[in-house]
Amino acid sequence: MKQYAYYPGCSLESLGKSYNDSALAVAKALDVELKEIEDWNCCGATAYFPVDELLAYTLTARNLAKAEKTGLDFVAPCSACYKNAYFTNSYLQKDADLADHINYALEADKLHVSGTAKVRHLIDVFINDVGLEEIKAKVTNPLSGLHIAPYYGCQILRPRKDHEDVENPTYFEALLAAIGAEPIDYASKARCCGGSLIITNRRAALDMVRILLLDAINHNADVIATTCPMCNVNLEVYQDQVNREFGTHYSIPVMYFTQLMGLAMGIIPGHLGVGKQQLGTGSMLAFAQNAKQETNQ
Amino acid sequence: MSKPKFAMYWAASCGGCEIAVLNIHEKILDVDAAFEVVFWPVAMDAKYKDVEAMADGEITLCLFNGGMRNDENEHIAHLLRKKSKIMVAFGSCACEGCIPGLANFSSIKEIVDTAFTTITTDNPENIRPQSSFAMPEGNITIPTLNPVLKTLGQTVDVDYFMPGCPPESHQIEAVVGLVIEALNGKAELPPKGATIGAGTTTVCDDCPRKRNLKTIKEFGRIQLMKADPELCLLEQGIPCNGPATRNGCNARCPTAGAQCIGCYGPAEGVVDYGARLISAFASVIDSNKPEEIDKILDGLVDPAGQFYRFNLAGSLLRSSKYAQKG
Amino acid sequence: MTEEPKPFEPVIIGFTCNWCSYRAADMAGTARMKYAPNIRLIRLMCSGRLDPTFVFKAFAGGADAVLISGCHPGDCHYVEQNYKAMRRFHLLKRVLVQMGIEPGRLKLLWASAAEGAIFAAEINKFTEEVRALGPLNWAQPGEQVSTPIMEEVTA
Amino acid sequence: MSERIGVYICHCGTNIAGIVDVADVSKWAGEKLADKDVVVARDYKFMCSSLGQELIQKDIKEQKLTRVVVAACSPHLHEKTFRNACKGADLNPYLCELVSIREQDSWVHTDKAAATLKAKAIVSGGVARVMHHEALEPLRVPIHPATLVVGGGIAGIQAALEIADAGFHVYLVEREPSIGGHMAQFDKTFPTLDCSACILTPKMVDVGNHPNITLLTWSEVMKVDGFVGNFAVTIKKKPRYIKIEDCTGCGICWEKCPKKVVDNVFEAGMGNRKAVYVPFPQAVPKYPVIDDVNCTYYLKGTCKACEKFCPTNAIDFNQKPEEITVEVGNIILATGYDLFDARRIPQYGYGKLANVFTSLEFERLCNAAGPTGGNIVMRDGKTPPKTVGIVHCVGSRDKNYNGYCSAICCMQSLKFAHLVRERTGAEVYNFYIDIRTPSKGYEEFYQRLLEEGTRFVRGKVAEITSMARIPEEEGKLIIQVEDTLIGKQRRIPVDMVVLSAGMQARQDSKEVAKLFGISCSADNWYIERHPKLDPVATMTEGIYIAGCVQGPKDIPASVSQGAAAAARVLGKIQQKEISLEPVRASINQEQCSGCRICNNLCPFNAILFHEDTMVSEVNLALCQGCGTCVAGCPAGAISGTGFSNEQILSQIDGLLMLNLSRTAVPVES
Repeated sequence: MKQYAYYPGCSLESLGKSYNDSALAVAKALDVELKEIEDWNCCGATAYFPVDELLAYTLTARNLAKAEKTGLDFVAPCSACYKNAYFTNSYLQKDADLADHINYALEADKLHVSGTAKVRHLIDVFINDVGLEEIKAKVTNPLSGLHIAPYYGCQILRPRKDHEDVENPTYFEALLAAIGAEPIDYASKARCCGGSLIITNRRAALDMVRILLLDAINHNADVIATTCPMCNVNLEVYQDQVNREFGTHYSIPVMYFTQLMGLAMGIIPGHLGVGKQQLGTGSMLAFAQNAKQETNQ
Repeated sequence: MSKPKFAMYWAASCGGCEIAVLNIHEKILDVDAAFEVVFWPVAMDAKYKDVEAMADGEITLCLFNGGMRNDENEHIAHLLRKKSKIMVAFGSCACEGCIPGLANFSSIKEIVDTAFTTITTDNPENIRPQSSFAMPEGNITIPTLNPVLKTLGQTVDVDYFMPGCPPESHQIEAVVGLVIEALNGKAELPPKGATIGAGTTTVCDDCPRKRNLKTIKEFGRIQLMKADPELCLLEQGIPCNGPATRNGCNARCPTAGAQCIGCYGPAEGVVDYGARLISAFASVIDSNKPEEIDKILDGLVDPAGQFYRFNLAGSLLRSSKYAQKG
Repeated sequence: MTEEPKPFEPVIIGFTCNWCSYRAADMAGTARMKYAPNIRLIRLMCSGRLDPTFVFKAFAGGADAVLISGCHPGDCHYVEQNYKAMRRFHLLKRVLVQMGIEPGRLKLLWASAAEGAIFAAEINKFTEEVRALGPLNWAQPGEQVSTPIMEEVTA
Repeated sequence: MSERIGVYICHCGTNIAGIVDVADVSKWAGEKLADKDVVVARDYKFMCSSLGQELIQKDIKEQKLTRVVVAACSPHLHEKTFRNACKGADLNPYLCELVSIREQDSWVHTDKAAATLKAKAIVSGGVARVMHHEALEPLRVPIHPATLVVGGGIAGIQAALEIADAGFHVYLVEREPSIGGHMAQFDKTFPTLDCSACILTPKMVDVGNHPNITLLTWSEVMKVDGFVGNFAVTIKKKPRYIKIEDCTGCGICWEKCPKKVVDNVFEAGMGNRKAVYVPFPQAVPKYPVIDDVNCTYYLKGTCKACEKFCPTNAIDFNQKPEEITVEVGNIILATGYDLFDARRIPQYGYGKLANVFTSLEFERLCNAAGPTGGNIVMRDGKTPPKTVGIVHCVGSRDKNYNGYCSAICCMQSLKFAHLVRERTGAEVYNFYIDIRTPSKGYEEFYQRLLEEGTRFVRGKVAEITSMARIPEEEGKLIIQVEDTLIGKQRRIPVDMVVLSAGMQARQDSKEVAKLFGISCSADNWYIERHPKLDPVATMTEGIYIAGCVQGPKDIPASVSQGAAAAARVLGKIQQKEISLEPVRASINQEQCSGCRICNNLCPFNAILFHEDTMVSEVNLALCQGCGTCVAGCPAGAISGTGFSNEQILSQIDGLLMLNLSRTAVPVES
């Protein structure tokens, strides 16, 4: 059984609960143990870094330090947390001075960080550690015929991590194909959803969301799959506001990739937080059921 | 008429050279016939004072083996030099330091500590030898260690060098034979300073093994791997010193399936034996990436030991006047 | 070596290749860049000509450090010979350590014909490093032998 | 025997004398180095001046000098000068050693005492070294008058013609069925806009008919043996399946051939050809080739339409590849470039968005002989575009792809812009980082374009997408770009996009370089001997480079390099033999034990192993004198002239004669 130091992050306790549920459920089914880092704290999100960089790094570093103790890889399901942890970690390794400052602060908590833990995103763990073949094997009702728009979002890719293909990643598509769905190819898959801009410049952010929805719909997506709670919220919760703002009539379900994996692997929708969403996941459920029946026949 | 006089002495050495001399079988009788043995501590009883009493150059042939570990060695070296016409640095120890020379890796303190305090030594009061000790009968002294072991050549003027650990008996035969011939005016002695009783090329010249282009991806220790009996050992990653080692032994070791360890020393005209091997081995390493190169080199467990097992005291670096000061 | 003339002025022998590093030195000269006078250069055609004997000879002759320099990997005037120099450097360093010579006394430097400034800066850096090491210590050969290797040997 | 050495210290005005006490140095050398056979030591204002040289020559004669050491500037400046001076006085030039106390000393140090001491050390190093110099003679190697030119593009064609016209034989090898290269694919050439084919075809015909040129198309070089003056090159002639002695090039076979194949080479995928084909009408030679990968006969075993209809029975399905070996004295590599693959930049949509074209595709589109007969239309083959966006620097000046500038894209893009406006009147946007028009007539062309009303947007295109956000964008390609001149993000809808893809080294350039024993830069372009002063020679004697193989360049530059390489080769041929620096390695056959360690240390394959005698030997003509084998030989059996162990070891001693750190210990031995 593979083990990881799991850092859910704040969003997954509130808005992204269904992400957390589905992540754990799927992990379990894939024989992956996500051991939650005990007494973890907020990573500073996107907001804190511009306010006080050093403190923000320290916040994240505290979680990393706890992960290091376990000797396991640090795994985050939220792209924002992942990005923060990833860069804090790599700066720690490169910048001795920063490391000293941070460790000075962490001493108060009897912690020390050296940047040795490997920082990973959940989807990376599923694809590269578990492997697509293994996932395929676990699929009981493939989502055949379901057109899914893989939405990477930006923070999982940008700024460039040393291992990512920023311009044209394809691993998400591969994952969706593995669970029997049909990933669509559309230009906006790695474009920003507006993130927290929704708070500071609502209309600009809504327009960004609109473009994503439009592009996905133009390519006849049945559902948009996300890897980040913030993207998920922006794309889903703000759809009606987009409609009001721009007089559009979009209504496309948005789900976490873990939920879709779960459905394909025949996990009870309830355990995946499916249905907690606002939009049309009913249809998704139905689809999953149909898929089930089809495969059962 | 009196026979020409023969002497053989061992300084810091193991005694193998003496055995090698005796190992020339019935030819030893020719030696006895041709020479009057005047001084040979291993084989016969004799006193230093007897030698001191001799006239300069009275000894015709002196085979001197062993390096200069202590002041006694040096004293006898100078003495025999004075008394001998032909002074031969006999065997690896005298020529280049050999195994005793490896002590030059360590300081005197380390050497003495190792000798008198390791678990194999029962020395509860941690007694150390004193160079001189007052007894009722008077002061008694023992030789004191030199800071570094020197070769014979670094200490006195040497006429000929005869490498090998020990020199091969057939080579000894040949050399002794030659000297006898020369004494009878039937042959010419080689120029002073020459290396005798050995070839001028390297062991590879006599080695029967097949050889191809050399690229080494991994070094291994021969005891840990199964070597191809036909193929050049070095090509198989076994650090064989043959390519740099003077021939004359008929490539005994590689022929028998063991790598050459270099007891015959450098080939004719080579300045530093180890340097040749360092350069050669490194040159054929099959990698251009520093990390990988280091990984491959880790296979050479003890490089200095590998390249200087016999040659340390005589090596260019250790011959440095600074190193000699010790 | 008890009392050294103070401050200790190390002597460094530098081996350069004809095409890159020697020209880098020339360029440093033409551009009047200043560096420590402790280094004395020898021109080889290629760093691949570097025979470990030269390095031993330099140390034996009283040099406190040796610099080996050549074209950057991939830029060798003779296609790939600087890689051979690199391989020899790595092995040589190990042997020197066992011989009681600190690794800091042997330096490998890649410098292109255009890198006069880098060459000068590196020489200054190296000179200071060697000055800090002090004169080559022959008193206790073996004392600097790095323990892992010794363990291996005595194991 | 003892030598008589003269030591000469140059003041170089104040360049040296300003820091180094030259008088003291020469005095010191005269006294302290007397026991090292120095018989005369002088200092002089300018040693390199004729007076300075005469000074040395006078001493050589009167003082019977056998060795000379000059302490002055870098050997790279005046080694030849002083060697010739010695030669002038009948002293072998290689018995003179120039040591640098300027670049290596006076110019880089400020402490006069230290600099003077170092100068002494350098001088004593030179003296110790020169003792071991040997009198050397340059190596003389005969030159075979024939030349091999690899690559039948414009650079190769030019080189071949220059040499052939001078009356020497040329083998021109081209891997495609016809010569012509990229230039044959172009429509117009900038800045003059004259028709590419019109100026190229005559040259191609000349090559085809030239009595001194053996044209080997559809062929590739397999092996190169030998060395400058005497190369033996093995060439593989791929089977054409056409008996060229019978073929008239009438063209019936490709008319009759039923099998259509997309032409990815010449038409850049824009058009079709048959399975038996000539790449283009003006092809030289005129003989077609049967493409055995697509030919129905080779796929199914039936058809043979071409054979049936061929009036001269020139078809031969059983032809086999053939290997020939030619002897040449020199080789010119003009293997050209590959176009950057625009698919590598997904956000530009090439391959996904139909109306995104590469520059080469667009060339074919404009070409009167091309698939559309020169009509600039969109992929549908009929609609002319109303707006066209031309993107510069695609894959060039971009650290994600190629950092370098491809040199031709700016002018090419301007040319495209002009052609579009001329033929369709469409609106044209040029998206550029910088406009670079350095050559003759280029800037004028740029001005002309500005006046023609082409639009220029300064900024690197972020993305090309079909995703409309507003009704005006529907059905268009939208170019997302930051206009850095007005500091705004812009979305510009166009009908057609042309990507000015940059140049790249041939994908097999590394292997080819190995084949010929030359070296590649980090970008895989071939490295010239000197970037400024020797641009067409390589480090390997007798091998030259011309055209884009050396780096991106336009047609005029390629042509001049072709001509330049030819001139270099002709110079060599005229000499009939060349003299090589005698700095070489040699193996003492007596001492070599045949351990074979040196065998693969030589990148020039100069060391051969004699299986019979079990010893290795150096081929002096192949040896470049790097000395790596000398240092590598475990038996010390290899020696290197000019840089022998004795020379270097004694130089080390000399340099250490004055030892700063151990004044306590006298180091003179």
